[in-house]
Amino acid sequence: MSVDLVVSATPEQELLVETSARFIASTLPLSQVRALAEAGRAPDAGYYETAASLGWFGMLADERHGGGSASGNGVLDAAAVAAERGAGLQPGPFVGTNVAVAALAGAQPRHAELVGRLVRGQARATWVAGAVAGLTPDTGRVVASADGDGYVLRGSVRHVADADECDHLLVTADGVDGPVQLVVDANAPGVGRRRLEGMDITRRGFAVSFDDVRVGADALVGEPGAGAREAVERELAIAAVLTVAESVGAMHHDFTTAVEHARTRIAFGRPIGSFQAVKHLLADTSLSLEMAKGLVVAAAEALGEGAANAIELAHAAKSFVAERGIELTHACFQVLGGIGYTWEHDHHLFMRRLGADAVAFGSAQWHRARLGEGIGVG
Amino acid sequence: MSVDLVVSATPEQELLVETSARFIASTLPLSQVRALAEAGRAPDAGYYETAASLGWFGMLADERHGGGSASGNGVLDAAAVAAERGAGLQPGPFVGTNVAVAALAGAQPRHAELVGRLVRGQARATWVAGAVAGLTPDTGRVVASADGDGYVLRGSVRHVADADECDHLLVTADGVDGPVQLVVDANAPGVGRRRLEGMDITRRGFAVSFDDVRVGADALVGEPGAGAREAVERELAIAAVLTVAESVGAMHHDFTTAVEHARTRIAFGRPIGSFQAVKHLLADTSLSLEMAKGLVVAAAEALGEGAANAIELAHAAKSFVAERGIELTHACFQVLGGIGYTWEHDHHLFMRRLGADAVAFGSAQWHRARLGEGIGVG
Amino acid sequence: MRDVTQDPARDEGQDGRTQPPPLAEYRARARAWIAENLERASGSRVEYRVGEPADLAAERRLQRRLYAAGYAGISWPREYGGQGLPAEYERAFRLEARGYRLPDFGVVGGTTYGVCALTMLAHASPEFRRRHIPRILAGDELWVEFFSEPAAGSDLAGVRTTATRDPSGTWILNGSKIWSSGAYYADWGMCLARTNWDVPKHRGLTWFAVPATAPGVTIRRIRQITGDAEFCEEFFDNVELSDDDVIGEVDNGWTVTQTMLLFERGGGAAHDSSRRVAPRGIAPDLVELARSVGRLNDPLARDLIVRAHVDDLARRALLARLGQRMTRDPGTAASLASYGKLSSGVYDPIRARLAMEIGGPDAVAWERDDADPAATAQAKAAEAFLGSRFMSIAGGTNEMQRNTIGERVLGLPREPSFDRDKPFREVLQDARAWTGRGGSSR
Amino acid sequence: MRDVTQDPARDEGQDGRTQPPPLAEYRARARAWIAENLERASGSRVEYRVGEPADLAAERRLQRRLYAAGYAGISWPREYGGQGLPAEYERAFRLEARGYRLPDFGVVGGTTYGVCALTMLAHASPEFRRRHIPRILAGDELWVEFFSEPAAGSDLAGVRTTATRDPSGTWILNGSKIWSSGAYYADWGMCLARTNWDVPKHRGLTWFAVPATAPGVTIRRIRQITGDAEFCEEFFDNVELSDDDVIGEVDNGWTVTQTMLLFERGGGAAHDSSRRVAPRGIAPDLVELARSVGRLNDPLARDLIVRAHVDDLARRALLARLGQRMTRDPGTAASLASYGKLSSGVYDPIRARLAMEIGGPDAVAWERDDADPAATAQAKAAEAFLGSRFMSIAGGTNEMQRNTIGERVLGLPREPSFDRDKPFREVLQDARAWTGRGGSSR
Repeated sequence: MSVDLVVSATPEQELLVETSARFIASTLPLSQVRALAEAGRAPDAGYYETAASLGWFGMLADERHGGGSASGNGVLDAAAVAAERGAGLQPGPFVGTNVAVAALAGAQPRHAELVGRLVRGQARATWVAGAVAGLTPDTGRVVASADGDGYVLRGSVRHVADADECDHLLVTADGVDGPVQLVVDANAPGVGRRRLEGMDITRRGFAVSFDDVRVGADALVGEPGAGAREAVERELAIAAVLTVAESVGAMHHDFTTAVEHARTRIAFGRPIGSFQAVKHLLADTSLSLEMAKGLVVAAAEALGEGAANAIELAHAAKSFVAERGIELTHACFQVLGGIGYTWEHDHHLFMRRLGADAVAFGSAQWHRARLGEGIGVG
Repeated sequence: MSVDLVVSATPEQELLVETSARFIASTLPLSQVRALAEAGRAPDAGYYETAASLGWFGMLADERHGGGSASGNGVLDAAAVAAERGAGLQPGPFVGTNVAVAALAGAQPRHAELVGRLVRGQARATWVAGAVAGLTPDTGRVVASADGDGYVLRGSVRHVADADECDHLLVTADGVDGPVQLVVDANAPGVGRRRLEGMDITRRGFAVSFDDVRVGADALVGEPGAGAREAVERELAIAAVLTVAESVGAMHHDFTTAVEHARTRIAFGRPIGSFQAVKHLLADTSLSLEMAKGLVVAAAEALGEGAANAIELAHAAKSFVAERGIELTHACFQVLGGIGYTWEHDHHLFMRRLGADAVAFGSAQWHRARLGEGIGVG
Repeated sequence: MRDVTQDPARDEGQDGRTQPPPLAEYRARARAWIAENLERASGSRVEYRVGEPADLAAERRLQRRLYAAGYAGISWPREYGGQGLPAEYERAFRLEARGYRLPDFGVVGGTTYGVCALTMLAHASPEFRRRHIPRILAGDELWVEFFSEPAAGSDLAGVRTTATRDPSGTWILNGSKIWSSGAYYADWGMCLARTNWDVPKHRGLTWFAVPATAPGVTIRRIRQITGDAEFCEEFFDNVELSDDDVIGEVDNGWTVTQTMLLFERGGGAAHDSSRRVAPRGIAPDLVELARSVGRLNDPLARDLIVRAHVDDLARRALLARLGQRMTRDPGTAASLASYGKLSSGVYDPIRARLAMEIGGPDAVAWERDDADPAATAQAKAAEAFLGSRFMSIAGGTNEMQRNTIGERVLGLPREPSFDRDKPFREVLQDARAWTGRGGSSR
Repeated sequence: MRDVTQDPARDEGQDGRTQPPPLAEYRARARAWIAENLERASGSRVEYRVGEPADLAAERRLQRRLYAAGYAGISWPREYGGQGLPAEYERAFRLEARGYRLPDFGVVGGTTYGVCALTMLAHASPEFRRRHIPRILAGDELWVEFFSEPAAGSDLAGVRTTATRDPSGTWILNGSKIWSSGAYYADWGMCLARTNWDVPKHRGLTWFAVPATAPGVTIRRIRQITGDAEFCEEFFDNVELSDDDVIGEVDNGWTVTQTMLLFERGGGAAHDSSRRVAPRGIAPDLVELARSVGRLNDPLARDLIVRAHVDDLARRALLARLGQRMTRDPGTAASLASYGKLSSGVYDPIRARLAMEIGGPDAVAWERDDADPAATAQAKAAEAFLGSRFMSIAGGTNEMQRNTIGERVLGLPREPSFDRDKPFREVLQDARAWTGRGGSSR
């Protein structure tokens, strides 16, 4: 319950969160995350299998696929887990795999086997979201042309996290009649995964390219066109909400560190937290954090329930948390002072992560622009 | 020297500023400004004649017109006076008359007589800036059609301050070959001046309309087309810079009031200014105010010298001061607490003025957009 | 005055003693009485005009009718004119009365029935209660608080208004109060005065009942920045009071104050525990404003509108979260309420400034035409701008909320205090001679 | 070692006594010497690598050549190896040497010649100066400050590193220091230590000269958030020093510190009194960034770019204004300098965040290709973001600048102090037991 994202959690949710937090603390604590980051390495397979056993990859699939939610609202469950992950800066394609599971589990039965493996942690996937119809941020584009009864993919997309750890890619491409979604073997000929340099060293970013990659008709996820539009919109909302859930976890940890520092650090014969300059900065930051948590929960609840305002709340949450996250990490920096400027202190890992999260799956401005498309309509 | 806008003032500038400040304090102090505002009235003719004798309306005209600057840089002189005016929330068309004087003095010799009367305070003028060629904010539009060897004017412009006090209007209109500037008798048939409701009660706003107003060729100011473009750009810069000079004066006064309150008001056994929450808010506000003053001076100097970056600095100053002015008045409000919420206290007069100044002659966003037109060019 | 034979709150039991009727029975009787005696509500709120007692008369008559029928003070003690019934009877009556016109005393109604009377029931002497509570229930006494002072804003206990007891036992009240809502049409004020200057700040305070019409009392309306004048200030010039007017114990007024503040803050928005963030469209007022100035399709204006809307959603989500936290841990509710208050104090001004940016020049000056929707949207934006710091200041400034959050929620070390352990008289002297030196931390 | 027969700073006068040559004559000699002895500057700054003394050797040789020729310490006393000439001779030499390669000791050069040596000249004993100043001028001793401590950041005088004098007269130094720039290649450190814990904070402090290679001294480079490692931390474990190593008086180190801080802050940007705000185009780095991500025509991105540019202009205008205010009233210069510092501390982070918004996802991850200008623009934005709070913290936090502006410029009442009038030992004890109660204001 360290991040306390879901205040009115069900007992099942509490158990999920507690076991997840314990797993993180014992398996991949911050010191280990830092070691992996500095070595540029990913967690090992065992990490994912244990995580899967806790339910991390099954919350957005039904029981038929070996999944199931703890509370009846799988998105909220996933957000609660994501928050704990964020507090521990956990690496790996948690968001990507969950988006893929949600998309595949709701699609053709032929994907059931793959969903099962993803849910069990035996495979990992991520989402390669090409820009389609203004539904996704423009970080590249994949075109799917008809090829026999299958497709051939051409193009590339930047900013795909952890792509080298994934066995499968859920690719959103531009087809003749609108968006097409296809599941692609990450090791298929023509698939390129080029590591990018990045600010967030706890996540590894890639540009994923498709150089005449051929896939059969059985790679299709859902139906192209209008059906895919709606699916893509929902996938983006899930990705955005799980990302901000990770963000508020990271915010929570960074903030807690700063508060503890303010409580104990002494200057001018006083603990620095007794100065209003520090106290009020932290109080304002705490307000932002509480608002951010509240909005993430509202968006996750709505999305899990299929509420009419779910997409709106997802956009709102992503844009709000992106900006408040960066402000928070600046505020914590100011409270920490010089030690926050050292590589040795963990603060910069959170600063890097929150900077990167702010633009993952759409920046604050992009999400506001999407939300603003509803202005003056109807 | 109350606002201390021009730190390295010449002795002549110091004298101008001192006599102006003394004139304001003795003739139209805040209590009188308030009384006029509540009655909806304008200052009397004597106010303008004395002001003129101090040089208020002659700084942008040369000696041939009875004008002349104190320091050699008339715009800087005018800005210094404007700052004192702003500190005392002086009403009346100071900015408008100076813009008109600058425009007319640089134009055809036939306007010399009118310039002389404006400089001597025997007449007053203001600028009715119709939207032309993106050079002016779009608050209405006047079209000038050829009519014999003269023009006929049609259209209307909102947000013309103090129009009812003016004998003459400098009208910027859209002509066949680009902008046309004409000087129009404010009492001519077809000229309408409709009072608007407004937030700033110390300035009276009008919509000025032209209903088939005919003027002769001798009404022309400068040359239509390219010449007028440049003239309009300079007029807008003068209007913007004198407005922000008035704004920093108002900011200075509001700020000084808040600092004095923080020094003397006692709560919890301490003067409230000893609390960091108050002290640091005022320190940040002071930084903004110093930056604002610096930028206003830089813009006024450049404009008076005809420097290459004068227009750029005018846009910068207007957009910076607009936003900092509103922030400042909010900060002062917070320091003043409840008394700032009363009609009786002068604070709200400054809040109203700074809110209105922020958008007069172009909002912060508008000026940034104009400045941004240079991006990626050349 | 009250017709006891038809007391709706008591039936005669088999043992001859009266007892409350069953809730359903009570509710049925209330429904019947309401249908027969009350008018359907028309929706418009009464506005009380200064010096227009006629505005109040109808409301007082209505209150008296409720009282006479036994529907005033339903959960208050019978001894003081109430009905002594459990809270659910009160709620039942409210539910039945929905849609009917009940007495509307404006802001003073809330203060009288929601704060002052409840505080008296908790702290005043039985004689005091017998004298005032029935008259309150009958609509004969409307009460306000004479609490804040010009020289004591955030520092609530820094009261300087003074009451001195002369040898004859008469209390002489001098000083002034401010920010009393609606005092211009109230009958009485509960006034906090310093009765001992030689003890620490919180100790030498006493609450008094002061008639609004007593000799030496002057009440003036304060015109606000927005032009409204809901608040008042009061001046006390040798006002004579008696021991009977003391509420609670002499010099123990801070205990009474704490009760009062609890009632006052009890109904705050932060207690809204609705879990759902309801969709209401994107900031309709700002969309209307943007439309009125022709900026509906300007990407910069749209960005600002959505920014405000997102903040609105986050504020509502905050209230839902706070409600859940308060429910889980009621002991923290008072501290957590500071988040709700601070969010208004911080985001109201931001929103008002976003509106001004969206509206541009047309939001600072507009046509004098009340029927013009554009002018209305623009005037509203300007008024919101002027009034936007109300919640940053009133009822505890942003700074006070930040202190509460910092110290009571986050557990940060306290601000040093300079007014707790010495006579208030010295506190003021020392503050005037402030140098900041020589503090000690314990 | 120095050839006095060709001393450029002294001619033999008619009375047989030496005297400085006329300025023009001096300048001509310097020009000739420079042309013959110095190389044209190539522009690249030397980077000092840890454990690579070879990097320094060439610079030391160059410094020695200047010293031997009488062009080191031109305005410093002859007694300590300088030339004892007026400041304009020094300026004349600098002007003539423009475009030539002078010794570059990196950040340590500034500390050695601009701070430490000047402080020694002001406060150290004649013996100390004779021992060290000539070696400094000859390039044999590079000095840094061992001043900040891990537990004393903003609280400069809250030093806990301790020097104790044992009966034999040896000082034993224990503790640690941090944020010393370039200490990893310095020869000596000026170290502030507490020599008396039983007097108030500012009184029991003493400065010592500590050889970087003394037994018990450990110097470690600190890796910064941006990956650079210019700063160091030092650990002192029973380091033995003698009375000869004391700079200034024992227990009177704060007086020395004040001199030192003056030198340290003297060269600040705020002293730039150029009146004109020069046009340099609109935020070229941000325009380049926007171009690299294809947002050059996006109105939202353009608004952000111009916002940053306007702030840049306002910052430059502030420095011009401050310069004028300092010139008018030099006594306020030290306080006014806080505005310049605060403007960096406040606006650097704002600018860095604007850049991140402009750059979007491409500013947090980019191609691994140093030759790609897009990748360079993006990487720079990310690095600026990470480093953007440097000026908010280093050399006096934003909070310290706000205190200075509030108290010394605006005349606001002081913060209460809890560490001035009691032994430092008690200050730390009391702070740990902080409750905030019982402060007094005078």
